[in-house]
Amino acid sequence: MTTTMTAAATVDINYRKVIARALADELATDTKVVFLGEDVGAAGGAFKSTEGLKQRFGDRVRDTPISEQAIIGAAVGAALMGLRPVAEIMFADFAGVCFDQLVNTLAKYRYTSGGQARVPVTVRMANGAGAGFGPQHSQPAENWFLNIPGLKIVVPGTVEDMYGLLRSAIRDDNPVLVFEHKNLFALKGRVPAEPDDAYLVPIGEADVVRTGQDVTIVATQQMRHRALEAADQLAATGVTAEVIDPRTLVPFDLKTVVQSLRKTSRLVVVQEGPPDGGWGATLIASISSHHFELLDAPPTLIASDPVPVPYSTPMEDAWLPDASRIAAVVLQLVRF
Amino acid sequence: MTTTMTAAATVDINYRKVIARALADELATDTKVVFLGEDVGAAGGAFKSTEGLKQRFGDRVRDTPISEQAIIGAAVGAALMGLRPVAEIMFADFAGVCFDQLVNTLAKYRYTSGGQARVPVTVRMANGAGAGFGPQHSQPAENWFLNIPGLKIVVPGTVEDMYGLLRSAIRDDNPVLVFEHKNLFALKGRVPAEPDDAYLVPIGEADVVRTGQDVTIVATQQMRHRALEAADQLAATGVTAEVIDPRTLVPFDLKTVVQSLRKTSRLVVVQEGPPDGGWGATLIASISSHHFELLDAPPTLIASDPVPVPYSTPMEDAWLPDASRIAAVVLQLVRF
Amino acid sequence: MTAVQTETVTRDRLLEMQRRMCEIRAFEDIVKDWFSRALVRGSTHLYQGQEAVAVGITSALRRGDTTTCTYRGHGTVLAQGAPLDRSFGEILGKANGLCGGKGGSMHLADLSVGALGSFAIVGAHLPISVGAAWASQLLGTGAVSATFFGDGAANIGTFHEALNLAGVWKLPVLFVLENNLYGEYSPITTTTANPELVDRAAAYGMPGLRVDGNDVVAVFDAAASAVARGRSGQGPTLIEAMTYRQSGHSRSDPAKYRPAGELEGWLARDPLTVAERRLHDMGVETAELDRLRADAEAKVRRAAERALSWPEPRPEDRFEDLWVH
Amino acid sequence: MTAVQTETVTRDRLLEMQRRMCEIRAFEDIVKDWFSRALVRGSTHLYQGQEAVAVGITSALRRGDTTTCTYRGHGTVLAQGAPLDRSFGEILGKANGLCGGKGGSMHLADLSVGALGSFAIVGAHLPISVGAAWASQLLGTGAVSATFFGDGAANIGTFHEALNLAGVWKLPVLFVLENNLYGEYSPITTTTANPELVDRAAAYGMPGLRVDGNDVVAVFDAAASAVARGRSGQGPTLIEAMTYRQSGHSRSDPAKYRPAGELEGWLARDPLTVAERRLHDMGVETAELDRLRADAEAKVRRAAERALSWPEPRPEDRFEDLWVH
Ligand SMILES: Cc1ncc(C[n+]2csc(CCOP(=O)(O)OP(=O)(O)O)c2C)c(N)n1
Ligand SMILES: Cc1ncc(C[n+]2csc(CCOP(=O)(O)OP(=O)(O)O)c2C)c(N)n1
Ligand SMILES: [Mg+2]
Ligand SMILES: [Mg+2]
Repeated sequence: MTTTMTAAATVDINYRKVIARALADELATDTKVVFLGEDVGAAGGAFKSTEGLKQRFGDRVRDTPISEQAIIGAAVGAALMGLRPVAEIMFADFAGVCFDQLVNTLAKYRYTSGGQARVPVTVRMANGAGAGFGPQHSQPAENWFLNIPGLKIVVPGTVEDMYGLLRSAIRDDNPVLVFEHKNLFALKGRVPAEPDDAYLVPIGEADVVRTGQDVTIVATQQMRHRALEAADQLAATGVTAEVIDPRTLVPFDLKTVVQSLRKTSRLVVVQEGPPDGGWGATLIASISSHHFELLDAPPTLIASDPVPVPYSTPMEDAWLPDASRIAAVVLQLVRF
Repeated sequence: MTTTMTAAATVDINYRKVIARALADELATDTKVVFLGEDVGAAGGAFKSTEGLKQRFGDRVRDTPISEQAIIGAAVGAALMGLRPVAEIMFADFAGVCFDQLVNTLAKYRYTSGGQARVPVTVRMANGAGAGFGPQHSQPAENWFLNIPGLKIVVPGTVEDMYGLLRSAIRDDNPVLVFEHKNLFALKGRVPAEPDDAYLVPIGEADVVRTGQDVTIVATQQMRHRALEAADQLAATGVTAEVIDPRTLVPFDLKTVVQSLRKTSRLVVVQEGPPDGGWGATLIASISSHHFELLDAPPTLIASDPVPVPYSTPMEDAWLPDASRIAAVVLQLVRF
Repeated sequence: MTAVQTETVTRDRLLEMQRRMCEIRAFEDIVKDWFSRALVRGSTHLYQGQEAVAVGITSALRRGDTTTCTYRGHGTVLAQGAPLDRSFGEILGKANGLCGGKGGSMHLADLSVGALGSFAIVGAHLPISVGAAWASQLLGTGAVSATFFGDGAANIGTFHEALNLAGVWKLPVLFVLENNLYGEYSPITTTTANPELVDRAAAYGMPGLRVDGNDVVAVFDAAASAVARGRSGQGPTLIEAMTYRQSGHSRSDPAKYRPAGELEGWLARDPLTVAERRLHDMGVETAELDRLRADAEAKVRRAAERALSWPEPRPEDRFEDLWVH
Repeated sequence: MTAVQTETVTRDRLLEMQRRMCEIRAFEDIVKDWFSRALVRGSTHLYQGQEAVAVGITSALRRGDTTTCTYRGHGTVLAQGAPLDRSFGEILGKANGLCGGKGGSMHLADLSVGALGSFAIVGAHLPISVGAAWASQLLGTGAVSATFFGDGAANIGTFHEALNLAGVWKLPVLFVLENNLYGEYSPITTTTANPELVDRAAAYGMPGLRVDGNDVVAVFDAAASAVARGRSGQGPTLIEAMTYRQSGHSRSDPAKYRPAGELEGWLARDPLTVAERRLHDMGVETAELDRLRADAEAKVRRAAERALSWPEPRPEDRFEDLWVH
């Protein structure tokens, strides 16, 4: 656990509500922070994860029309004038609507201008499958941005990481995409009762969630929790799994994974989303290319199926890798 | 070479002009084929690669406003009514502007409707770097779509493949994205003097461009040609490289690559575009996971740098892998 | 804003419209109940209060014409003739649902009746209907396309691109703007620079008609004139139907943002009541109207029962329906 | 279309404007020559004929105000005060170019003078200027944002979203539509349902001003009134400047699609000539005007020479300027 837990008083809170808490703490810390999106203000957000901010911060929190391209563009423009905008895109799937603004404007502005400006924009999006929202409201869209240099990508999987990473994202001078997993909204955790910088989680640092000897399982968000479940099941058979949550996809903390592999020599990556073009394949390619000699067994990707996210429960459930599938793959690998 | 060359009369033509030829042949073959895009008609295309079509096919070729979202959406709607639309997006970078229509509508329509309809839309886009068009007009955008099930992706690297694959794309009952590499426009080749189905190139079949024993180099479009150059350089040192052009990224002809690796045991993938989230990493992960035992050396990705495409010649040239870099990597690998 | 001539609808025709409206109402009441009982996951968006728009517009269409609509699309798809049971089935995620359970509540589609689908991305479907109309123009079928969307959707880019393209190509499209005063929760004046949405038609070289969206006859009349225009090659029409969403935006919305009395005012002008008043004036007895409503409810209930009894898809069905092989 | 009051510009001020227009003209003539000699790769989009728009608008701005523009943006960025030599340098891809050679002809930017940049994706920059204006409103700086775009860009989604957002938030934005009658090659009537673009302003709750885009004074007057409106919190303005692109769309365009006589008609109303006539009327001698033009040309030529002499970036420079560390 890389988060430094100090002795400060803490409070219980869930993953959904900690979003408003992190936003509030940054809005309070830095008057340059502003926040815009659809129904984020008066209504407190489609998921009620931004409740109370409008009342507390007034004009610095703004409801927008349904105009995702204008939302991202306006955030970039405001950033160029010295603000630190946080933009909400309600569901990550809608990133498609403003993809140009994200990849061609936000990601490239600084580079194209030869470094003349900083573009400290944070884009928050509700991410992922498992809640029955159907093909256009369930995609793990973090995989759409890996090939676009210029965007940091964070994928918090716990309440503490959501709090610490969202605050770090807002403080970062680069564009950061924050993916908030819808299916973790009810997850419980603890954050400091008062804003406390000791709880910031640095962007780019993986978390070794569980230590083990036989295999390294790398997983984020929902899959992190399923990997832990799988590790429990495996423990019963005498196999110990090390579970790593990278927490940030760009920049990726390869060092922590490599360190683990020196011990385990076996890599399993569990990724929500279709296999091709995702961070899982990227990680496996990277390890295979640069650390081939560490591997005693085929590095293995467990991913969703190469089809859209189906609506109906039996199909959607099957689309998402589960703990027993992860455990089965690991058992095969340790016997390789 | 999988293209069957019959004895029919052929004509010389370049990569840019063969586009109009392929379009004309399909427009002539099937009256359901229609074509729309910005300045594609009266002006013959921004790259003059659709000259003459408007004059010959009248209303079936239409100039549109600058409205990429409407272009793709209209193509989908027309396809649902039984037409076979070809839509042009002038530069592949502009796919960002209509990304939602491509990934959320075009790719998913059939699936979401439970298979009620076919959506035979072909989307053509000018692709890639090397011609000094700067960060927003040079991206190899094929890598943006790998994680989106439902889109076939073809990346022709020769005149013959452009002709044969574009025609196959238009005949395919699925959505197909066709990436036309701007830096290959002047490339020469031969196609039949008269429309001839023997020259269709099947989607999903790789081409073994050059046979060799020591290493398998997989590369597309520009990089295919640079890989061949590297193979020439290597031949001088006694190393023989097998060069495979997959030609189609989705579905990917893994079989041909695996067959080659049984012989060479060494894999180098050369990919235009940043390394993360691309087809190169996907291929390496796939081979590492499923054919680990075939590999005698680390499978290696040679890719562009993880930065946008810079404008200025010395920087853009360096951004693109070249033959000597490919040859150097191969030499290291064969000595592994 | 062009004037609309009303009273073109016969008694039988209006009874048929009322029947459809009653079915949609009963359908949505059941869906609402199912959601509150967690029989359906994800989100749902109900159509109570807007029935006159879907029924009025689709009543002016003929076979071969098409529609597209939004996540709030149950009413439109049913109005066009999709079967009640398979529509319920889709919302329940059943194998026998309209889309085999792949789409769900936000994605009802029945191409056999011309319902090209419900789209969950705001504005994404407007260009689809433009494309269908382009095909009609090219193939000379005379078919028109109607596309339904909300006041909030009028601010997204695709709205602009779709209306301009239809306007410049003179395509037979009915742009049906269902102005129910709110986006999800935001009142239109907080998101729209000029809330006179119907006036936007001029920018796209097409007529704009604003109608009482709770009066199925007024909606029908506007649709009929727009359809005639479209079929005769004169191009698209923007119809702004003023109406009201009686439920909240989605399951979780208590709709507290409504000013006091607003809902009540609109309930007094419920589309079913408005139509009943008209039918009354045409001499239809209260008893007949009550029977019509009761019959519709019973029919819908039976369809719901059937759908509930159907099996779920098998997990392996998820691999079907992506590719044409 | 609101009436515009002219003749507010003094002789000195107009001389200064003319000087800038002459510089831009000379700059573009050199760029055109460089392109024809393959000294520059990729594509370029020249501004000859539209100088009065950039100069008229930016002359009404003050320090702290900002602009965004398109790939056809050399004129705007220069008008705002970017150095000639470093602008040339960027187009040549030199290390000392405005953007270190990373952006090129389509991406001139000089934040030190408020030129937030040239954007190569049609329409993408309109929301950027809206955001800059939002910052001005929040921070109370009084700064206004001007965003330049073409007639073709008026049909893309971001245009609609940006104008609506600026309208509903009452932001200090000047939307400067440079109507040069063509997209790349398509005449406006083939792509635009209602070519009276200035009328679109109403849909976004803002005034629309159509001005003679070849008369720098007319442009300035419109800009001045829009700036005053913006600074005083009354919101955005759409200015449609009617003008003409004297070169083809880009290097490779012979512009054959132009009707006979069209170019000649516009050349007779060249913005430099129009301004000269006005200056004449104010009593400025022909000799002084000739000298002004010659001085501008000489200055620009010297800047070009400097830029040509500068070194190219090193290949390894490509790794710089992406991340803030
Ligand atoms: C592109 C996009 N942005 C946001 C949403 C989330 N969303 C769903 S419905 C809705 C409000 C739509 O309002 P309106 O168009 O008036 O339709 P109504 O729901 O009132 O029928 C929003 C913002 C979405 N589905 N798609
Ligand atoms: C989204 C997008 N689509 C298409 C293009 C290609 N393109 C560049 S300029 C242009 C024409 C623009 O016309 P207009 O807005 O009138 O500006 P002008 O070039 O006349 O100044 C087009 C289609 C682009 N750069 N971006
Ligand atoms: Mg609404
Ligand atoms: Mg123009």
